[in-house]
Amino acid sequence: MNDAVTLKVRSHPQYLALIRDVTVRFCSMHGVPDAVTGDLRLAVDEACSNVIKHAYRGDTSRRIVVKYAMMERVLRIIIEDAGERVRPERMQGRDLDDIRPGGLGLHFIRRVFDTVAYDPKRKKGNRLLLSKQLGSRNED
Amino acid sequence: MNDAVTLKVRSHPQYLALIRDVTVRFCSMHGVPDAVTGDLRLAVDEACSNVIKHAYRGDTSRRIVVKYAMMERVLRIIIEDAGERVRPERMQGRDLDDIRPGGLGLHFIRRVFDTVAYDPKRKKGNRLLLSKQLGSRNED
Amino acid sequence: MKIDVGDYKGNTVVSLGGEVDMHTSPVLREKLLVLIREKPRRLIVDFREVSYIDSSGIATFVEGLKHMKTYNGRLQFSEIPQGIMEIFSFSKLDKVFEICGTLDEAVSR
Amino acid sequence: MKIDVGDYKGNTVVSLGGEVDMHTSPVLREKLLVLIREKPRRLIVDFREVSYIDSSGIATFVEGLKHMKTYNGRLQFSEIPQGIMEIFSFSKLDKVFEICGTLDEAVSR
Ligand SMILES: Nc1ncnc2c1ncn2[C@@H]1O[C@H](COP(=O)(O)OP(=O)(O)O)[C@@H](O)[C@H]1O
Ligand SMILES: Nc1ncnc2c1ncn2[C@@H]1O[C@H](COP(=O)(O)OP(=O)(O)O)[C@@H](O)[C@H]1O
Repeated sequence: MNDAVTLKVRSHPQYLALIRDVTVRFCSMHGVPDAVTGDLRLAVDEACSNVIKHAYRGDTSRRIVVKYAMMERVLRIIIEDAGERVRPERMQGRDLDDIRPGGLGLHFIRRVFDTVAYDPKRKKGNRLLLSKQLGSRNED
Repeated sequence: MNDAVTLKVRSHPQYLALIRDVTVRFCSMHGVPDAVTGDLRLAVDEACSNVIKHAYRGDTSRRIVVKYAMMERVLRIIIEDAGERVRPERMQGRDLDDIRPGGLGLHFIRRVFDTVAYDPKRKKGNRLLLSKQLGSRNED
Repeated sequence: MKIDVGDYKGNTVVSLGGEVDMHTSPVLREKLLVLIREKPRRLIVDFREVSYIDSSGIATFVEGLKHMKTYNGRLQFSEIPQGIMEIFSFSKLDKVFEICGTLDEAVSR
Repeated sequence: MKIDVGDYKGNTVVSLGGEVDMHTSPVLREKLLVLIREKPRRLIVDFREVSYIDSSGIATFVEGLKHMKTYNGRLQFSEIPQGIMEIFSFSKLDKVFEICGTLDEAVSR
């Protein structure tokens, strides 16, 4: 990815706040409206939380890599881990009418991103590809 | 570096704000007092500005890598570039009594960090090694 | 994250602040479960100073509510900032939790 | 960064806000030089909303001051937040710029 920001952190929940800060600043640098930025901040946080919980099964000593790029008003965010391969058939949030703890993260991710897909070319671990088409820049 | 955060950005001044955000969050995660965090934010910003201005001579298309680690209350920040080698004899701020634009960055860097040194083992580009001993954690 | 437990007109109020995420929500969970163990008739959580909440924070409240429902206790939320209210609405949880504008609205219900 | 140019009791006031760094200071520089070209007797920069300034921002003001000194103009700073004041003191620039507590203090000097 050209013109990208890359952030590497440990798979510990304390780094989620740092990832959120980078997400927010990257968006504001590129004139993303605040409401959308808020949704993106949540979605990226949820995707990284899922890496810690599911791909790494709570192991906080591993690595998460988050990459950001903006090209022609398409925001691309890539989240890489070296954990257990995702089984796509398990990737499903709960029915929103079935009230119980958990199962909301994927809903938050899919709500804001246009595409949410795992890179099939990735051999080890997972590479989650997220993208969103934005409107024209609201500043400058 | 163990337990590190690594941030890679383009050598464009617009990314300085993002680097500052990461610096501030990393410090607050580790209970660094606000006043010290403010000084560190400025020092890291100045060091990265110098990479853009001097090592890359204003070329905004190159890479800056900033790494953060905290071990036994020693904060280590490493700033890597692939630009022109620093000539140590040139690395000097202006006399503070000689009022003119520029020449303050190194003063801000040396004011807060205990050690400011270039890694002599680096073959290409520069690796600036910054460290600061902190007092015991002021939270938890 | 900040959690202060206080009293408002004879009701327990949890004043929550800052960022509630996977890192901080375990602390919230523990506090809530300790409070709920006393089986309060009503527990009010004031969201005025909450700047961020993710699904782990929401899950914590869903869990708390389930416990309270076993003895017909009420979990009320007051002063929810707009951005957070949208998350609750989207998750269809605005129908599940008792959402109140203000602390006074909560206690008068 | 935010730059508003206004008038206070007949004096030009630049209300600065946000973050002044290597990315934003060129915009500040241009605004300042345009204002200084008019040779104002007094230019007040209000720092109330400035959250951050680095050496490129400071260099911009040193340059502006040099221009103003050629015609004996005065560059005054008001409402400098504490953290920023410390940077000016450390840089020995608190003696070079005219530092005023408030806008009123600036205009009455
Ligand atoms: N990164 C991931 N790796 C593996 N499985 C995942 C990942 N993200 C989500 N899943 C699966 O999708 C399910 C739903 O995810 P989500 O909606 O975030 O809810 P929760 O994480 O609370 O269960 C998870 O329970 C898990 O089985
Ligand atoms: N990263 C760097 N690479 C090469 N030279 C540098 C670097 N940082 C600083 N220098 C040298 O040190 C001098 C003083 O730096 P500084 O105090 O930051 O002031 P300024 O950058 O405004 O000149 C610079 O002018 C430059 O010659």
